[in-house]
Amino acid sequence: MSIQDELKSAIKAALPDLSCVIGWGAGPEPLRAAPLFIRGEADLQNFSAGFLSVNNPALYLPALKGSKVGVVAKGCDARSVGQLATETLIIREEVHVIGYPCEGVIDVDKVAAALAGVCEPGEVGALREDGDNVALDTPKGEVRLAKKDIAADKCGRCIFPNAENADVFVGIRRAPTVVEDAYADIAAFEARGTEELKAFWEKEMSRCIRCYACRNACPLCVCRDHCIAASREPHWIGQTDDVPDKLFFQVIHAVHLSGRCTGCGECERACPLGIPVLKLKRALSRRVENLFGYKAGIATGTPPLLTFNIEESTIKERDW
Amino acid sequence: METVCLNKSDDAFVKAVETESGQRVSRCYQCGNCTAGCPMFFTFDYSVSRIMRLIQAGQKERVLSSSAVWLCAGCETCTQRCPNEINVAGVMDACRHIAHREKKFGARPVSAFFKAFMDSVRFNGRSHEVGTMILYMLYTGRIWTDVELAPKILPKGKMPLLPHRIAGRKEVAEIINRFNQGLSDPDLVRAGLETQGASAKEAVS
Amino acid sequence: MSVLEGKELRVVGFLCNWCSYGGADTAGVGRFTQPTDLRIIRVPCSGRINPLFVMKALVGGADGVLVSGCHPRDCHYAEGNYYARRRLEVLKGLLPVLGIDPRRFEYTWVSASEGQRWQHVVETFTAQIHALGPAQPFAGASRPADRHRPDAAAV
Amino acid sequence: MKIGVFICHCGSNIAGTVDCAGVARRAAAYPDVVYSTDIMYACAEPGQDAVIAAVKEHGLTGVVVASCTPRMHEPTFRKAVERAGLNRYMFEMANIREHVSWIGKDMEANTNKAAELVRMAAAKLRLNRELKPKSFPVTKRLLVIGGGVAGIQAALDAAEAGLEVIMVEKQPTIGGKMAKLDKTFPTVDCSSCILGPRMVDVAQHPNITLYAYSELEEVSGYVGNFDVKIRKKATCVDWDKCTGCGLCTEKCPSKKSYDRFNEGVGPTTAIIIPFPQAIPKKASIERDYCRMFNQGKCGVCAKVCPTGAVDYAMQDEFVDVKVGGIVAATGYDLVDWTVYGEYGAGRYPDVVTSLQYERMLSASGPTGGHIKRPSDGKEPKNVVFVQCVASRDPSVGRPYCSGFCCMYTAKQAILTKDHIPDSQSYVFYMDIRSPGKGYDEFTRRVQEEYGAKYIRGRVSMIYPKGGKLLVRGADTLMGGQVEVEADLVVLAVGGEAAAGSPALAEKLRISYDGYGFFMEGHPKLKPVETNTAGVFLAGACQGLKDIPSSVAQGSAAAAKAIGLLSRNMLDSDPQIASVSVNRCVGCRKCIEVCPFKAIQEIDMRGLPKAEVIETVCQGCGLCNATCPQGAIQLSHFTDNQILAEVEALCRF
Amino acid sequence: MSRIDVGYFPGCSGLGTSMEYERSTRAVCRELGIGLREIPDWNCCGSTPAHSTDAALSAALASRVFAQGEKAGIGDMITPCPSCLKNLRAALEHLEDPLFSARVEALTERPLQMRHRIRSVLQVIIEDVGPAKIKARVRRSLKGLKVVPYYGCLMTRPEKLMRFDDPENPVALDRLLEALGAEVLAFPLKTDCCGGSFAIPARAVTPRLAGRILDMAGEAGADAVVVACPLCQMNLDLRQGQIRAGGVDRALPVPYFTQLMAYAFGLPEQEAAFRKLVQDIQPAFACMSRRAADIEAEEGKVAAAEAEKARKAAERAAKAAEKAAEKTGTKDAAADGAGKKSAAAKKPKGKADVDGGEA
Repeated sequence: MSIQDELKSAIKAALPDLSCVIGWGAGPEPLRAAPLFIRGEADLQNFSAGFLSVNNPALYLPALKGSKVGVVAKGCDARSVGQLATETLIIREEVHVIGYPCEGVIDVDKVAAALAGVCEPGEVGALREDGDNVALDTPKGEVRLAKKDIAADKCGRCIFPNAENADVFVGIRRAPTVVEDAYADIAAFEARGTEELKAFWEKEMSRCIRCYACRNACPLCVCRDHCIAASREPHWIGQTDDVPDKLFFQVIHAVHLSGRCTGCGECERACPLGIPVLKLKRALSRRVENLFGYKAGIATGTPPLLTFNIEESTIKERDW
Repeated sequence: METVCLNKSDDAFVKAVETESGQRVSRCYQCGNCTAGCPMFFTFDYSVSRIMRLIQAGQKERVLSSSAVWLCAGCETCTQRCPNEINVAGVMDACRHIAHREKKFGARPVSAFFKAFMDSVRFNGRSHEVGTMILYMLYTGRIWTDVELAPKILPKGKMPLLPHRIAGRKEVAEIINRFNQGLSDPDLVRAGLETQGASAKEAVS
Repeated sequence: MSVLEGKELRVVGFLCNWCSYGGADTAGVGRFTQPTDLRIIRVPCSGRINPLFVMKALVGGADGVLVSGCHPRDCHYAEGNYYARRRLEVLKGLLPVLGIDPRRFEYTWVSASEGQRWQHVVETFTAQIHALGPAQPFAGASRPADRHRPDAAAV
Repeated sequence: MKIGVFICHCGSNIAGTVDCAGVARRAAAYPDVVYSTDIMYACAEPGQDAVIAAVKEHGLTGVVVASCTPRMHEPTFRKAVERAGLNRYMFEMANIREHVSWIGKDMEANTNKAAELVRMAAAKLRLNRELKPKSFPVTKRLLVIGGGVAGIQAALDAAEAGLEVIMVEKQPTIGGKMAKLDKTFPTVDCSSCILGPRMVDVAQHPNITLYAYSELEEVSGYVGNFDVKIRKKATCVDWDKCTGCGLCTEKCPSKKSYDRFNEGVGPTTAIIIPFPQAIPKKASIERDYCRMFNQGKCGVCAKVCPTGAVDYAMQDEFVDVKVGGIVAATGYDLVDWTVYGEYGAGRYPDVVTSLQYERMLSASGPTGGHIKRPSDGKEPKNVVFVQCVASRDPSVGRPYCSGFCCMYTAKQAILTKDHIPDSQSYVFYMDIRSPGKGYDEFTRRVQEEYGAKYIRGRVSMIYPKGGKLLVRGADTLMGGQVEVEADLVVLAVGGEAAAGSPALAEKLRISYDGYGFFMEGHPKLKPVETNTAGVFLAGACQGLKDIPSSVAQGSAAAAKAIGLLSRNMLDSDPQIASVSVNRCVGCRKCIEVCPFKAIQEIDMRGLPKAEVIETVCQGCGLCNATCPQGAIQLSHFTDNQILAEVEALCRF
Repeated sequence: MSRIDVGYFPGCSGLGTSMEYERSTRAVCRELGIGLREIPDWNCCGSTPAHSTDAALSAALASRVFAQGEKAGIGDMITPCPSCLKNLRAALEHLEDPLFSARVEALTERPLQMRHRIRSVLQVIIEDVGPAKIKARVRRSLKGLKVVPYYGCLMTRPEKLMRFDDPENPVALDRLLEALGAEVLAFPLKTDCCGGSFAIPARAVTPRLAGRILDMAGEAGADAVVVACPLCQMNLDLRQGQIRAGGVDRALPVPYFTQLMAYAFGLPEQEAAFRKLVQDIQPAFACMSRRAADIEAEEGKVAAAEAEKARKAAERAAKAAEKAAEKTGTKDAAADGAGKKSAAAKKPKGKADVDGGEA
């Protein structure tokens, strides 16, 4: 039985006790799947999981608190579920997690780059997964691409491809891409120096259109409709199109996620302008991991910034 | 005893002792614990705590010409028990080192013995006990020193008459010669470091 | 003008009321001379200091930000400084990635009796900021971050 | 808003290095400032009157005073603006003295900085809101922790004033260190004769409830209404039945137990009544030494007890009480002097502590008041006293002077002569500290009339030689080394904060210094208050002190507590957090971090929301910094107010 | 036994007045599996006289020792002499200071590259080998020998530099001597200075300071004063005559701890080198043998009495169990109870068997 079929039967088995199961189905275009809310067996025929299962279904869980729901989870999705549960933003017992071993997900921007000169990604007729490769039907004929070349960046540093702590796990656990996330991307980024980075953000943020897609895609954003970006009491940022205001929103989002971000990368993926906003969050995650050994969504116990030790062995304070 | 004029405190000397020893002599509150535990007290002209007091008062001459700084055995009892955690033995060392540089030898036999020992090391690379004794007798004229011990120890074969000379004895001699030429003088070396730093800066600019 | 051109840089301090603000007072009572760059914002506890205040100051044009609270175990509110320590320590990881020199931000602990320590902290930190020089404001603001805007223009 | 700004000269304190009139001129241009002036002494009566007059004349709705630190005069000026008819929170201070004029000499820089601080204050003031305290009823009951002489004094004074008093004592009897003393200086009167009756008063006072052999388990709540949980440790004897007859202590076969009351001078039994005048005079079992607990069999005390009070299965019990105020009087302990290897580190039996010596001198002590050497029971002739052991000694982390050792050593030297007329005392000292009434005369008497030999110097080493102890010291006045052959050496060991002081301080939420002594509210003006309203200090727990000072402080703490609890209602500080229910998403992060458990979750139309318990909130603002959407705000220090300050500094 | 390999700095006196220390140290280390690699062409470490003259001079000499070690790839070294140890350690510490290290380099013209660590022979034996393993190697127990351990002033001081044992009441040597079987007497002057470094230039010092130590040892009833420092040994042993002129009336042997170890390990006199001592140790050993015989006789009596006691207790228990069984009528219980008791009574004997097997 394929993973696909196994997942379907796992969903089918669980459905009677659940108000719905969140998974993925066909999206607006062949390269994009969309979240699918499965309420009955009939919905199952639209279900598919695999290379296109980009969205993080955990996003919807806090709003569904109070009812029993199922969720089909990749490794990174399961981390979000774990973190939400740790923070009691969801009740873990209410969520039925059906996990499977994720082989990575598509980054459409990379496909676009790979198809440069061939066609726009929107013109692709169909996508067929074929082991480590995909075959794309384009107006100029079939194009075969290696999955690893068009997978999201996060997949290249994935240490938890298998949904951890799933209630049901389907398929065979696969080995992680890397054993440890060394945050090499952040180190390399940081190495560019403050002057260059300042200019980098000035340029990037000048493109921001304040659409808040980054925030809306974040499964761990707790504020939802009460974001301080849109508030006058308190009044943290102005409503201008200026770089400082726009940048400061990213700072707020990053700081709010420090010690909580599981690195699912939905913020960056959702950004219509391709601003690499995940970098800020990963810089803080690296710090939190180094200081407190805390991997959000995997570790249990109080998140590190909501607790303390009287003696902090890892914090080397400045000696004045 | 002379009246001590407290206005005439040699503050540069206080500073020199503090720098050389790395200790703050103002921490001493004259409890006398160092004197109380000092095994060599009975040989001193000034007790240890009094030396500390004299340093506090900047009485350079009296400190440097005292026998006490030469007779300190370095047993560290004072340092160990000082309630203010002053390395008192280190302060005594510093005073002796300054005295040595200023050629003040408050206890002749002691400085002569040190010289004899160092000469033996300079010749051989190691100290040679018989050689050291002979040099000491030569320097002090005390030719009967410990002569009664000779019949006890010589038959034991523990006092070889000839020294063990090491291959690198020239190297050792050079170290001592350079020292005697004053090449390790703190002021000289500090000045050297500073000009070095300055020229390095120049090279950069 | 707000800071003296060529003489001062913009250094913002966030101090808890009970220990560090008192320590700064003690330094004043003791006439411990300090550079004039620092402006102090008084808050009840270092735990009140949202790291975003620090960021607001740095993004808003401060050349340096200094946070000071009660020593660990001495917090007037028992635990506030423990949380502050974690949050501010984590915050340090964000600055270089954003293009802000991390040396522009420090936090420390000064008790109400440590006037001399406060003097030392202010001297050291101010010297550190002067060594870094003025921070260039993030470009692209509609309100020009005019560093020497006369007061008259503010009204 | 109409803001008035007042720049204080503080005589020349500020005006000497700040152009106050210039600052006032600049402040006039700040947003909402309608009136600005400089003033000679803002805090003096004419200054306050000028502020009030300006408020009325110009219709001011907010006031900024730039003067000294708010930690000094904020309350003064708040009262002044209140008298002018404004809410007291419509006021801000700019600290241009401690933070400006006193720390820099550059007039231009100072003036500029002062103007900036005023701008910041005015910017914050624009966002100030009127705040009104709420009043709440007071529980007229006082908790006294510690039954030493300071606690006893506080308890009796408070009880006499009509307050209900709960006293909690860790040991099975009250009396503290004073009960162990034979005599007291400088009168050489009998310690138990003066303390004993007061202990009895505690036991018999209708307003006092005593929990002996008990400890403070938990404290919550706030001034006027503390909730206290007391742990009554299991004594294994039912004190309701125990008559204190002492039969059990006679028959107990475990006769080698450590005698805590007698400082280990001679052994005692496992079931004990600490001493004949103990209050309460009840038996208790020290489990560590009891055969029933160690070997599982014995039961002698249970068999002999005429009232059947012994209960080996007894468990700790808890008592919950509500009190309005707390007096901490937990005293001190002697430093563990065995860190001194050079004094034998406890290996030589004839080197004893002053407190052990006190028990040897006491007629009710284990030697019946005869001074005997612990090693051979012989009467010593040469007794050496060593002062400043673990006092004024930074090397063992005790750099402070314990304050009472000079005096009790003099007393013990006198008593030694009284007990053994042909004895000779030697006292090694560093300085004799005797500033009390009649104290210095006392230290002269011991030398002039009792012939004690005082030697100015520390002792380097003590070691046994030929049945005696050789004491190697210095006489710095003579200028050399000295030795004394001693039969007995008494170490005047210094004091330290009682074991567990930091833990208790954390329960009470009061500060303590680096040595564990509790911090008073102000070293001069608030000597018995703490930074936590309703908690007061008495005796050595605040800093080592002798009996007269401890008693005085006990009375002072009682007076403060009586003053507080004489009121029927108290006002709460309105500078606390409050929740905007519209913004709150019920994520519980504020509840997680609040150090005071002052936030609770409530259900609002099916949605979880945070709610601040106003009387419990201490106003630290940790919740405010934690709430991601800023739904919980600390009044008077809101995000917007602090942001306004940041903007005032950074935008211009 | 796991091998320990370490650099070895013998110190100048090892070639002369303390050759017995040197010889026995090498023998004992060999037996304990401590491989000693002598620093090639080592020189005077710069101890007392050099150190007294100038700290930089002393450190320069020490620096050459370290440099010689470096040449042979040795960073970790040990020395028997506490005075050398203190000096080498002090040099390492002072060299951290840039000005000081520049002063030293002005003399050596040879900067150091490696990180060095230096410990005393005693420290390595007690910390890396330990009393238990030493006890296991004993062939000739020192049972009956009454000794006082004399550490000298420098073995544990200055505390921050030496970082070894208690500075006022060290016990390392006590534990070691106990492991050899000796009876270690309480000795309050363990770390008092003997004045050894001034024996030659200030003659009044030795009779007074060393005299105090020998007096106290004599009073305590010691057969020997056990030392770990060449300077102390020479002062207390060779100069005992000079001291005795000051009042001590009894000859006291002053062996190095390594000599006693060599003896206890059953090594030949050649390696224990007792004949090098000025004060003969043989009378002390004679004393020891007599006392050991007495002790063994006494121990035998006690053991017999205890065995008798245990036998009687077992009998009583068996009888009681029988009675109980009669009362309740369950013979199994009686058998069970008796069985337990007898098993308990047997236990010590079983242990003795094991010990015997090992021996």
